[in-house]
Amino acid sequence: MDWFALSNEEWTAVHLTLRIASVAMLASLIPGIFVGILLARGKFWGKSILNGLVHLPLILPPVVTGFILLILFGRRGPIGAFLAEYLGIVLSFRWTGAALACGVMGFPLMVRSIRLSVEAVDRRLEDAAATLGASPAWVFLTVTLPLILPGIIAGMILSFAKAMGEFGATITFVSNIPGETQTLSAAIYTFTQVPGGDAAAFRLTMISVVISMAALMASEFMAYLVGRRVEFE
Amino acid sequence: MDWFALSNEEWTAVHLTLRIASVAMLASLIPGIFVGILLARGKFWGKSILNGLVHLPLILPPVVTGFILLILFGRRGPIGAFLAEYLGIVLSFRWTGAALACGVMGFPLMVRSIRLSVEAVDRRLEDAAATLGASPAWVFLTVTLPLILPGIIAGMILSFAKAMGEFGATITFVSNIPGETQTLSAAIYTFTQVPGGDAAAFRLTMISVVISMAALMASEFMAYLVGRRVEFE
Amino acid sequence: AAAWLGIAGPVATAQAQEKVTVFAAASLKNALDDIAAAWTKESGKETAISYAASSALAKQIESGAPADIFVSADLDWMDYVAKKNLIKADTRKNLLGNRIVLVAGKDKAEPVEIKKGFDLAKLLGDGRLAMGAVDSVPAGKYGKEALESLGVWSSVEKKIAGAESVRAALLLVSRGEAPYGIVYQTDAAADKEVKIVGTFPEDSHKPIIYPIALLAESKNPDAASLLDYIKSDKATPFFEKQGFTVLK
Amino acid sequence: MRLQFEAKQRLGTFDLDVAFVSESGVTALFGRSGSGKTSVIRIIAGLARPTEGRIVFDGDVLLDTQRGIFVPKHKRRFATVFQEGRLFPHLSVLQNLNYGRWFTPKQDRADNLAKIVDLLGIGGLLDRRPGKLSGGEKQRVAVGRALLSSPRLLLMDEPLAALDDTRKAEILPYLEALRDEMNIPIIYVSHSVAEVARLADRVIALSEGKVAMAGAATDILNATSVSVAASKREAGAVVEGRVITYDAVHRLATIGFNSSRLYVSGTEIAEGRSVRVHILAKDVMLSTMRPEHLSALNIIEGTVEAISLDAAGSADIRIECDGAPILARITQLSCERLGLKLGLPVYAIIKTVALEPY
Amino acid sequence: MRLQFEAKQRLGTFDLDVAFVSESGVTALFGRSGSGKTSVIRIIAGLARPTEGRIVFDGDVLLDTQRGIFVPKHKRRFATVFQEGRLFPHLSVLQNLNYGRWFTPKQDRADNLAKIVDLLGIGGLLDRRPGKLSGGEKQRVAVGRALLSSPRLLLMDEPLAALDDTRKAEILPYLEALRDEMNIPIIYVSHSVAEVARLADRVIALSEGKVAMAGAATDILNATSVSVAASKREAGAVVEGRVITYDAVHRLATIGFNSSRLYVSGTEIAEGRSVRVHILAKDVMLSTMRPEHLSALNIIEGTVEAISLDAAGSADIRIECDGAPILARITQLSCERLGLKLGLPVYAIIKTVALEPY
Ligand SMILES: Nc1ncnc2c1ncn2[C@@H]1O[C@H](COP(=O)(O)OP(=O)(O)OP(=O)(O)O)[C@@H](O)[C@H]1O
Ligand SMILES: Nc1ncnc2c1ncn2[C@@H]1O[C@H](COP(=O)(O)OP(=O)(O)OP(=O)(O)O)[C@@H](O)[C@H]1O
Ligand SMILES: [Mg+2]
Ligand SMILES: [Mg+2]
Repeated sequence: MDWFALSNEEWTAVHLTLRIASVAMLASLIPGIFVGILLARGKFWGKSILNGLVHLPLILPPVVTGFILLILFGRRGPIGAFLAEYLGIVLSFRWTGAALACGVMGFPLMVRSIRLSVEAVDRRLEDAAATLGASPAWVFLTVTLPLILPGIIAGMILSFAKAMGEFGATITFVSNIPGETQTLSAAIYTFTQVPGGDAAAFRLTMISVVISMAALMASEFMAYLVGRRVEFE
Repeated sequence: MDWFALSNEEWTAVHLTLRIASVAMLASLIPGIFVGILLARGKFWGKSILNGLVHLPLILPPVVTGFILLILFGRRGPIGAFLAEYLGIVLSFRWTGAALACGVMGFPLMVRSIRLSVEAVDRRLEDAAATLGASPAWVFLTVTLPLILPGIIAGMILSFAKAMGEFGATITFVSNIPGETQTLSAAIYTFTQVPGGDAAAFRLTMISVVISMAALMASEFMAYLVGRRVEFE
Repeated sequence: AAAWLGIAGPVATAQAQEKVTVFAAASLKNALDDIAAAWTKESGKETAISYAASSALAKQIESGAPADIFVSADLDWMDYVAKKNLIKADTRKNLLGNRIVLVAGKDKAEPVEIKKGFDLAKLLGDGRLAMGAVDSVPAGKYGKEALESLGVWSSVEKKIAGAESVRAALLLVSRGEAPYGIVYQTDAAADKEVKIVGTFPEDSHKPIIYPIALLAESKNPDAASLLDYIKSDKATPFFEKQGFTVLK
Repeated sequence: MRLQFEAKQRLGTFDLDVAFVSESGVTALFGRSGSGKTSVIRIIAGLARPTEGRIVFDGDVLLDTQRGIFVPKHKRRFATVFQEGRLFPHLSVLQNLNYGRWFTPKQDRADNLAKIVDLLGIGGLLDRRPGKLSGGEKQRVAVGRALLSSPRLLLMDEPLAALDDTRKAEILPYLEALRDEMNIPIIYVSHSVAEVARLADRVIALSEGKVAMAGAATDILNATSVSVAASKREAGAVVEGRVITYDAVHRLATIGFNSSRLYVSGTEIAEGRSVRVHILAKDVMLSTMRPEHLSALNIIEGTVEAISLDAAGSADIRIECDGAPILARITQLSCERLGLKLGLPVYAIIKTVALEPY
Repeated sequence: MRLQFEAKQRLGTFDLDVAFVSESGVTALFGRSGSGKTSVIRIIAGLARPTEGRIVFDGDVLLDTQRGIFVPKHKRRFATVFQEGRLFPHLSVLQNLNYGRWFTPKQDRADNLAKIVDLLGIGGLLDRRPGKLSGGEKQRVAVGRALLSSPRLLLMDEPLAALDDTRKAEILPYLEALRDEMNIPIIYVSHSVAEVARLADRVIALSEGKVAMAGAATDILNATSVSVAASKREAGAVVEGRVITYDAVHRLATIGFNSSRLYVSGTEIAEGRSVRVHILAKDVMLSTMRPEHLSALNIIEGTVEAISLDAAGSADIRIECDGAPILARITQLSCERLGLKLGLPVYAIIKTVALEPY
């Protein structure tokens, strides 16, 4: 069936989407783990502010999030200008900016999953590790991290899935430039905006679904492997 | 400051948003728990299909989800027609439809949280309850449910927050009718679409953020109460 | 696998410098894609067209988007960027015109005479009138203005279903959710599930205009050539094929 | 009451193949760590499903893999005290204790909360959550929770392991009373021969997933080779008799078995009651002459019936005393010095206080 | 080695206020369930921070609330065997065992994995995950994990509670060797007097969060009132002596303390080694005449030094034998019959095999 034979442009969009979703997921992993643990364990002033901040992309309409990103990370935005000037990182209208937008949108989902897992960790095991000489960093790497792996995997897949579906913030932040910032979602959106675009939109939707399902199944399999290893004592 | 004094229309939108978000959250609670447990514990054919289906609203651009809802639950849609004819439930252009859209969009988030919590439950406690004579239903109510409460609360707050920010699927499914389906998000979106609407959009955004923060803090407090009770043995 | 993940080897950045970047309202996609293809064929130069809501595009331009040409779906957003001196004022042109029409599901497509005080409320019965959101979507704004000038707005105000875009409004009609809708002629013509039952008089609303302009920050030498091409007669058939009126 | 058990199961490299019948009273499951005791308990409780097996309790078929019968765990009403506590972390101690009562039909509900709370010494903990209890306190609550659920059968997996002897000594009589008065059968896993000897009517010794020995407690504990299960230190003879008199002044009970008399001190025992006395081999001395001026009250005449020497320098002498066997463990040096040989008449000397009636 | 401990802490309604000093060797923490043993262990390990306190280990100040010093748990290198196992569920048994080694400086790493695995009988389990172990197996792995981490101090909270006697008897000598050869001090919580008597150099008896008694093991176990901590069944005297000869044929060791001799059977003991023997009061018989033709080898002359009667009908007689005290528990009836009174010369008869050198 050449119904599924992708055009060059579509290939580019698929490619780009995969790249953006993966980068968004991977880049938010470390901060996600950090913030998840901070929220689960930390007791500090401003914790509820941090918590609110993390949830913001969920609460705000994506377009607003996109505008905020544009204002902050745009070429003329305070952070954007700083990054461009001192680090040479330009986010606006680049795929990296799309990844940032997707990462930000998926961040609350990632953090929640990790936080739930951290809260479920039996801290007595961490104590046991410490009495055997493991420093906090090692305890984290050898005990906490393996035990929260299911939550991390869940958070990653949520973040990835969200990145696949996200377009509101992305299109607002970095526009919809084919080959640079046009993800599958944005392409689908564009097709829904013109007469006769439905068939193409449906086709792209199917492609997006197939990719996401594959990712989902991979994640389930990973979680299964992890789960088989971490059984209750 | 009368900057924060809400106009009548805005009051209506706030009201409506609260109603829609709460109903969406509460209505998806039972199915969310059910599906969460099914995915965590069940071993059945088609599990990955169910899993994929649940994640679909995350993967698809919201507009597409809105279209699908319209096609299924619209006046002429198979489910919509059935509901209207036999149960007298009309969703299109009603706030109930908006709640459905928000519920669907938040469903994957709710299910993931609950599922993670279910997976972390020590099944030996359930066994212990059963040997004391508790039937599976009672085991669920008296042991499993209290133990997964943190996940349920997390899922509820994610679903609520998502409902606060959702408008893509909602506006596509039930349009943007002030007083009936126009949520805060939709109103904010509208303002961002007109030159000079930024101030108004910002004002509504702040209102939305304040409401969500209140909900967030309430949920944190609930989780704290629950957590204080469920400590590790 | 690392290659496509890696920061190295971005798909388009290298060529993007040379590509002419157009920011255009989403509803122009069909026509502009065709025109761009034709121009590429003729000149051998590449284009990249970003379709989104005019509002988003305008704000992106404001924040320094690397675009060369802006085509807005209404005058308001073009004025917005113009006021900020972001366009080359002399290149601005009202490119296209459009009409708004009343559509109905094809099963009850009785022609309606649209004149002052026509009884739209009665036609709707307890159904709703689907149109772009009247405050934000351009087609909605024009529709509201037309209904006001025809003196029927107050009778249907409560029955409006404001959609997120013209396409969504059209979908509501074609799915039978709403009996009637107000959409652009261009969109209505392409949907076989709906019929145009009347066209709004041109004087009932401000003219519907898609303005185009070269952006002030555009450095791409080919941009002017593309702009000229779009303005030229060569582009006309593509626009007309989609139902636009090309303004001279 | 009659529990018929038969099951085969494979766990990793471990093969379980156990069959036994247990009549009313206490059945002790005995065996070294890893011998399959917990696995058996789990199968009886319905927590594990063996590949092949059959469990019949009082005529009810609870499991029959051939006929595909499997009564689910909550319908068996076999309360279990688990090796690891398993208290509900979200419930207070009182709620944990009452948990089983919610699911007991009203008429079956025993009204003994106060008594059990008192017995287990957990009165001060009722409002606390399990997370704030000490190890032994948790175990006591777990025992209480099982006792209060009015079970048809009690499965106890090392219930007293983490408790001090004083507390144990308080709880054990209650378990005995449960066995005798309430007629609740108990399957009891323990490593302590003393506990087992005191409570058990039947002993089943497991070894590597198989039944190594099974029988009445007296028989099994008398077998010289209990070392399969117990250490040699606890080898001995169990004698059954009846209380003839009880001297309240000296708190001494006289127990008659066949025509001999045994003096047992300490606890007040009703006259006429039948008791079991566990005489550890290492507590028995032998003399070839009737000893005089000795503090030991129990001097029993008998003849040497068997002598077995071991590599560690000690000799196990089996003495036939008026129909009852008594086992004495002495050094081989003493054995030589006394010139013990089969058929020789000897006096077994047992310190009164060394005896504890079980 | 010297551990100086002093801490006050309030847990709910429970007040802990404990201070002791422990020199090298094994210090036993003794006390009923809920008396605060685990709380003390937690404070030493650095898992809990008392409101007031000071811990000094070999001159290192680990905790001083007044000066705000608190050395974090992982820097103390005090390996702990917890009451509830706490194996890492995501690691295999082997990885659990090796866990502590990863964090031990190379030069400190003991190379005794094979030996410990063998001793604990967990060779067959190395690839398994803790979820698939029996209760006793988990506990053994936990012991192994602590032993292998080359700690500066071992904290053991009822490490052998879930183990059968045979296994216990195999592990105890190893702990003794650890104490004697490796010079690793041990703080040992146990409910079993036998275990404590065997291992401990010092005993600290806790009662309701306070130190009820503290001192050398011999002194504490000789105190007639050990019933605070131990049951009366285990009261007795601990005697220290030196092995004079070992008779390999009869496997009998002769132990001299002061001018008396004790015969102890069983284990091979090197001549000249100093040993401690725990003589349980209930294993001692008295006679007013030197007995003859008796299997008991140990007949020690002495004089009655104290007589204490209890309500349960038994009498504890303290006998001065050549400088060492021996405790005998006999019935009050025997006491009357023999006419025991202070100063009367008597013979204490102790069965050889009843003695176990500790
Ligand atoms: N978090 C807590 N809150 C309130 N009370 C506590 C808490 N933790 C322990 N306790 C109480 O402190 C006392 C001492 O506890 P600890 O665990 O030290 O006892 P233990 O001597 O180890 O007893 P066991 O032999 O039963 O393990 C107990 O009575 C216990 O109920
Ligand atoms: N899931 C499992 N997979 C593989 N082997 C298992 C599993 N569960 C138990 N075993 C093994 O089965 C044997 C019996 O285990 P079980 O728990 O019945 O022993 P136990 O007699 O209760 O021992 P303990 O006194 O140590 O509690 C053990 O050797 C154990 O390692
Ligand atoms: Mg077990
Ligand atoms: Mg404890």
